[in-house]
Amino acid sequence: MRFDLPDTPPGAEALRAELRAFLAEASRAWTPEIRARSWMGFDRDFSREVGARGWIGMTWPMAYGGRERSGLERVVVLEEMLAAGAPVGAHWIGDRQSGPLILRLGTEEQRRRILPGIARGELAFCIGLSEPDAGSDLANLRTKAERVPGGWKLNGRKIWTTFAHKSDYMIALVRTSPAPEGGSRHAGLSQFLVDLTLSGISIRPIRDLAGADSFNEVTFDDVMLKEDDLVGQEGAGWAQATSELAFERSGPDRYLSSYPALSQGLDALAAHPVPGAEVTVGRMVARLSALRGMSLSVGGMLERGEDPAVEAALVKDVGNVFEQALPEHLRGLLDPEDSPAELRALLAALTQLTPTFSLRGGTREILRGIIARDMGLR
Amino acid sequence: MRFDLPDTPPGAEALRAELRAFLAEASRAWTPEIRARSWMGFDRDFSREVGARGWIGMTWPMAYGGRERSGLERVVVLEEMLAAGAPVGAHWIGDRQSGPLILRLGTEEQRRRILPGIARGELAFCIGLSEPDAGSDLANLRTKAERVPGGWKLNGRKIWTTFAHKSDYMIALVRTSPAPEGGSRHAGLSQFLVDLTLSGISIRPIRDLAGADSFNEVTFDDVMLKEDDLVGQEGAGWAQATSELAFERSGPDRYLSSYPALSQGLDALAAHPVPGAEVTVGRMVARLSALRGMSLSVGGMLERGEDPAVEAALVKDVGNVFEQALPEHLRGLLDPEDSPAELRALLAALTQLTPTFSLRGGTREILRGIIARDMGLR
Amino acid sequence: MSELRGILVEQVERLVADAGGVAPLREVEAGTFPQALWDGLSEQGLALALVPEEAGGVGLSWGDAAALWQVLGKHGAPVPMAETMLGAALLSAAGVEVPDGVLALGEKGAPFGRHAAHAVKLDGARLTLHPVEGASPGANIGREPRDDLALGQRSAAGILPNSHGPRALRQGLALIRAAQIAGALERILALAVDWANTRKQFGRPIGKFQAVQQQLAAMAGEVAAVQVAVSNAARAVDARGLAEAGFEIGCAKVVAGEAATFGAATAHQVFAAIGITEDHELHHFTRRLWAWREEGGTDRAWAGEIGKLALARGGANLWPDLTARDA
Amino acid sequence: MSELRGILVEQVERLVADAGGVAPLREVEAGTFPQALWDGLSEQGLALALVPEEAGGVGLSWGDAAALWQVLGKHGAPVPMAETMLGAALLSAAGVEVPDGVLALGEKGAPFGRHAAHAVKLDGARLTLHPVEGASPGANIGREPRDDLALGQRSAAGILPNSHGPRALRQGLALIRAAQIAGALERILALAVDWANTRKQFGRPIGKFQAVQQQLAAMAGEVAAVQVAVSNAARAVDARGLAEAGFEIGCAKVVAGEAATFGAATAHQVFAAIGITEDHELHHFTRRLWAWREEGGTDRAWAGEIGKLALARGGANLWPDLTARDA
Repeated sequence: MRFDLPDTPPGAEALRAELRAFLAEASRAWTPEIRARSWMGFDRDFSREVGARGWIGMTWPMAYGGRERSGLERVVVLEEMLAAGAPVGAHWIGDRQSGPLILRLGTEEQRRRILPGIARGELAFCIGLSEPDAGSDLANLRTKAERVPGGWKLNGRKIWTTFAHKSDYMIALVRTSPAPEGGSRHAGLSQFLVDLTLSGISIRPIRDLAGADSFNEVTFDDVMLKEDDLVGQEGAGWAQATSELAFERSGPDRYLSSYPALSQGLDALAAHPVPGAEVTVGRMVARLSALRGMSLSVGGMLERGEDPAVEAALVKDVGNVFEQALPEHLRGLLDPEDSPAELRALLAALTQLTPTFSLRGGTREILRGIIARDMGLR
Repeated sequence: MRFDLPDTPPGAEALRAELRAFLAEASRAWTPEIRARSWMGFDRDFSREVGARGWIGMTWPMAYGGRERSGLERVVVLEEMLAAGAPVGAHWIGDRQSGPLILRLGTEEQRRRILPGIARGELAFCIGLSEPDAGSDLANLRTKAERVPGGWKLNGRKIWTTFAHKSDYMIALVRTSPAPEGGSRHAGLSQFLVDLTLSGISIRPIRDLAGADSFNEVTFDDVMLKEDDLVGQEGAGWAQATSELAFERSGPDRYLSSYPALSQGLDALAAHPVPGAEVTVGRMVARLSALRGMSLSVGGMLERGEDPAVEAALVKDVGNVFEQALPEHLRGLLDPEDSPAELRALLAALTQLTPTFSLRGGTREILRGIIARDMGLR
Repeated sequence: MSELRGILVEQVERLVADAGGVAPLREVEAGTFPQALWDGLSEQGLALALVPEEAGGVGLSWGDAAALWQVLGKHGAPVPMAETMLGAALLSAAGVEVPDGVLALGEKGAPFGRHAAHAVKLDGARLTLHPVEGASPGANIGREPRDDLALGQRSAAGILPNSHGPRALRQGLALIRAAQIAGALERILALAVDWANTRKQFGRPIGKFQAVQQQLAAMAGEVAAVQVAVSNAARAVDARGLAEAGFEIGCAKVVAGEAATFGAATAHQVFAAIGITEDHELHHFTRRLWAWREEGGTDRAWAGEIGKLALARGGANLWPDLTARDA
Repeated sequence: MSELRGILVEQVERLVADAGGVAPLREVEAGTFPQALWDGLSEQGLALALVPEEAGGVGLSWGDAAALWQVLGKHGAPVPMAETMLGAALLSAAGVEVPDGVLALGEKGAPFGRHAAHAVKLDGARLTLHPVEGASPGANIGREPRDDLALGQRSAAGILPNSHGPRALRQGLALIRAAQIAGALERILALAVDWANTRKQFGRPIGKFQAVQQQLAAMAGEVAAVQVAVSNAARAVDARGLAEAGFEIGCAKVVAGEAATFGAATAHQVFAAIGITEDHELHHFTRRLWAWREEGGTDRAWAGEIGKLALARGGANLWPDLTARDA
């Protein structure tokens, strides 16, 4: 386990200024509920605007619609978006996971077909991982793709797929051959690029407790995939999917989800001073600073091509605890009648969202198991 | 799981008044370190004084030196002792565990030999449970007693035995026959009353990190026990030992260990007001009140002859969390330079003691496992 | 628990359970008042349960009432019966005749105010009854109606006896919410245990995993603490009247608020994705827990009151004060 | 980590480790100064490590120094080398010649004051050097010497440049303690993992139990957070000087204090009984953690400062202020 703070990339300051000007304008229309959902909010118009400014897929080669900027510059964009509570969900997955996967392991055709659209903020992605009997235990996946003449036939069911009903593509992890007896349960899985408009796909939105419909159940009934829809290597899906986890788990989306409440909480506390509040506020700010350092450190390691899998798990674990505790800390300082309506609405929305923070992207228990194993506990 | 608050026993008020007068006098000599150790403090003179007032073994029959008072009156005594931080360690185990065991399962001879001495505060007991390879896993005990003509021959080693070096007797749980193949690992254990002056016993005090020598390692080398030193039934030692656990785990010693710091903390905060401290103080007081209610409820159930094993585990678990958090809450309110010297000393002593709270009498993990099993998780 | 209380609890539990699980909870969210449930409970005389027999009520103790409120909480019963019980108890104590039907407590954010014909207001010791003339609908995070009311001229008034005190409404509501929290926590603990024994991952029920066991056991401790704190508070009201039970009620609301936070988080962690869905019953209880911890005074507010008192009394009085309140 | 820093850390680690594990820790508790260890570290020029090369020192960065302090903390090194490094850095910055030997920081509760010939005091920007004429011995909970000193007339004086600020001593000490905490936490985490893999109960290493794994993993997160916060603080000092690094140092001390509390509790829970014994090495680190979290400003005190600033600046400035401090 090692964290080294990277240097700030040149041009970061100008980039931040640009982003802040953009976000100051865009944020006027955002309700507290939108800010609370942030990267769980889906707004294609907003994503297109972000794409038009070159802030999606910005590290990718120009040839694929990228801007060839550094990973640390990308982090600047992510940070600013989340600190503002921007509804980035329509491009978040494509930028964070699916785009990089295709860039790294996709065919040239796939790259040219997909990446520019993501970068323009026009193609939205979802990730098909969980199934009814495979949540934390992903090796238990049963959705399968069978080889047929000209391609693959896909059957099965994915669940909890965020934004499937609004997305253009899914990257699905499915079984292409049975796990070998006595071998790794993770063998025989492959990743596919699934066009969600194909026939045989039905998508049932699942409303969540906060009344939003970000979850879905996606059923595949003899869906015909082309040969070229396989991403990377057949049977190597597990390794491919997990190799991206450091990106998925270390970003500012793992510690900033509740940030807008902190910012507004400070103003509420200025308007309604609470004796002693400064100690709690200081603890939150100190954690925020440390988490940002951890996340940036992993960003630096990723930029250098290292594989900080465990460091990323640590960012997510400590970050999720922080994100979940933040609204509660504010509740512990300010009674509802002393809070402005907007903060109250933000906290109400966050309260219903926070349970997901330590579930999405790997539960707390799974993450800590990974960390423990890395420390040599087994 | 059920908690019913018992009614206050008649005479409780007068009893409290008596105790408070006694403790006000006695407590003058107590340093902060003594108060912090409380029932981990051994003071034979003090115990004799408590015994002389009829406050040890007070529920037992007169014939054995008891006072035939109710279990809830006994709780009044325990509470007052601990709230004052009294050094009750020399009679605590005899009153709480060993005396009741002998009363319930001992022979008439054992009762007459032992109980009056405990009640006078003259006989101190320790409990020989843990061994080097049997901590949480008590079924792994290896110390054994073999039948020999006229009694038993004891060999083996006990460790972490609190106050063995200062006690008169140990109640030792040892193996008298091997665990049956495929049967319960807890079968074949028996309890013995071991006179610690017998030859073949060597006691090595183990200093703890706070510099006190309450722990011991006790080695038995061909120690000859008499037939009559067996307590209860041969082979039933495990059931006998665990049947007392509700008494051991539900008493005020499971939530009041840090109480003296709360009391002194209030005065320190009066002398050095900290804005907003009242909220933290109120949370502690509310917890204290709820825990007292839980503990009293179990006391009432025990008095009625019920077996609140799980309720007792819950008292200990919630109580230990409270006892451990209390000094930290105070630290979170008062910096050392704002605290009077006595509170500083008390907190320093408690800080080094608190780790034991969730270890002694069953670790947190073991307790929660018991609770989980009772809820039907398996 | 007394035998009478046991029977009552059982009767009410049957009524509420027969109302159809979470179905009425969904209905009330859609704007329909579960009239049948309300009528069923009313027929048991519940609305007048805390009114003394000599005043035409049932004459239950607050201990009995708290046990009933716990049952209502356990089922998330979407009717303002607990509030109406409190309103009726206060009206009767102030010598005001209790009208039929739902009573709204207060004027702003009144629970189920839109369904009430009358509202009760307390100003000092002066209790007034008003016709409800209009309701601007609102909801708490539990999606329960919390309405701002337009009240007419008082239709009746009376003076609360000293035993109730000027904060009788707030304290009564705090006790109600604490009791409901106790019930809802009991429910989600049972749901989570059941789920843990059912849901399999890695080839075995997740309840076999020590991490799940440890969390649910810790939650059980919190549930127990709330139950005891609520019993203690209700007993204090029975022994000394509402006015003198502020400490115990406050303690109950503090512990209930803390436990609600911890319990809701733990249950969601155990249920994982399915627990987040609208279709699952869990959120009917966790959302109410989040709402109820705020109503009748937050745990923060009550802790502040209790703490202030303790600080003013000083360290030497803390323990004697606590034990002197024993019933 | 730069290559130079790596080499330095390795050298110092070897020196400290060669000093014999916990043996010197016990010696210093018995009143013996571990002269050999001190001399060994001094011979590396460590005392002057933060003094610029042009002033006759080694000219290390604060980042390098913090890495060394972490190593000292990892071994609980019972010598006031970190304090002496800080004292020398300040003296040199104020243009005062640095005397040989241990430097005491301040007058009350001075670390290892009894072993110092000179003490450094700061009043505003005015730094003074004094001979130590007497020491009334004391100790912190880590059993490290913390002595009240009788100081003679100042033997030298100078003015600290603005880049250091009037709180240079407190801030420097806070950074030292935070770095030592990072090191000590790293150590007890490693010890606990090792023990968990060794100690068997119920027929298998306790490290196989999920409850143990989850706790140690959570602790690893805290250890990581402290390490990053310390690096960030040291980097801020290098970039902007002590005076302008108060925020980062405060953040480091806050996170270090919280992590020390959590980490010590977790390690003791994993070690159970054996960890409580005087003979075991664990307490040499946990006691120091408990002591160090109080020294150089508690986490409470620093959080209050940081919080006050954040509140004064307002919500809209929080994020921009944070990012504007990037080095």
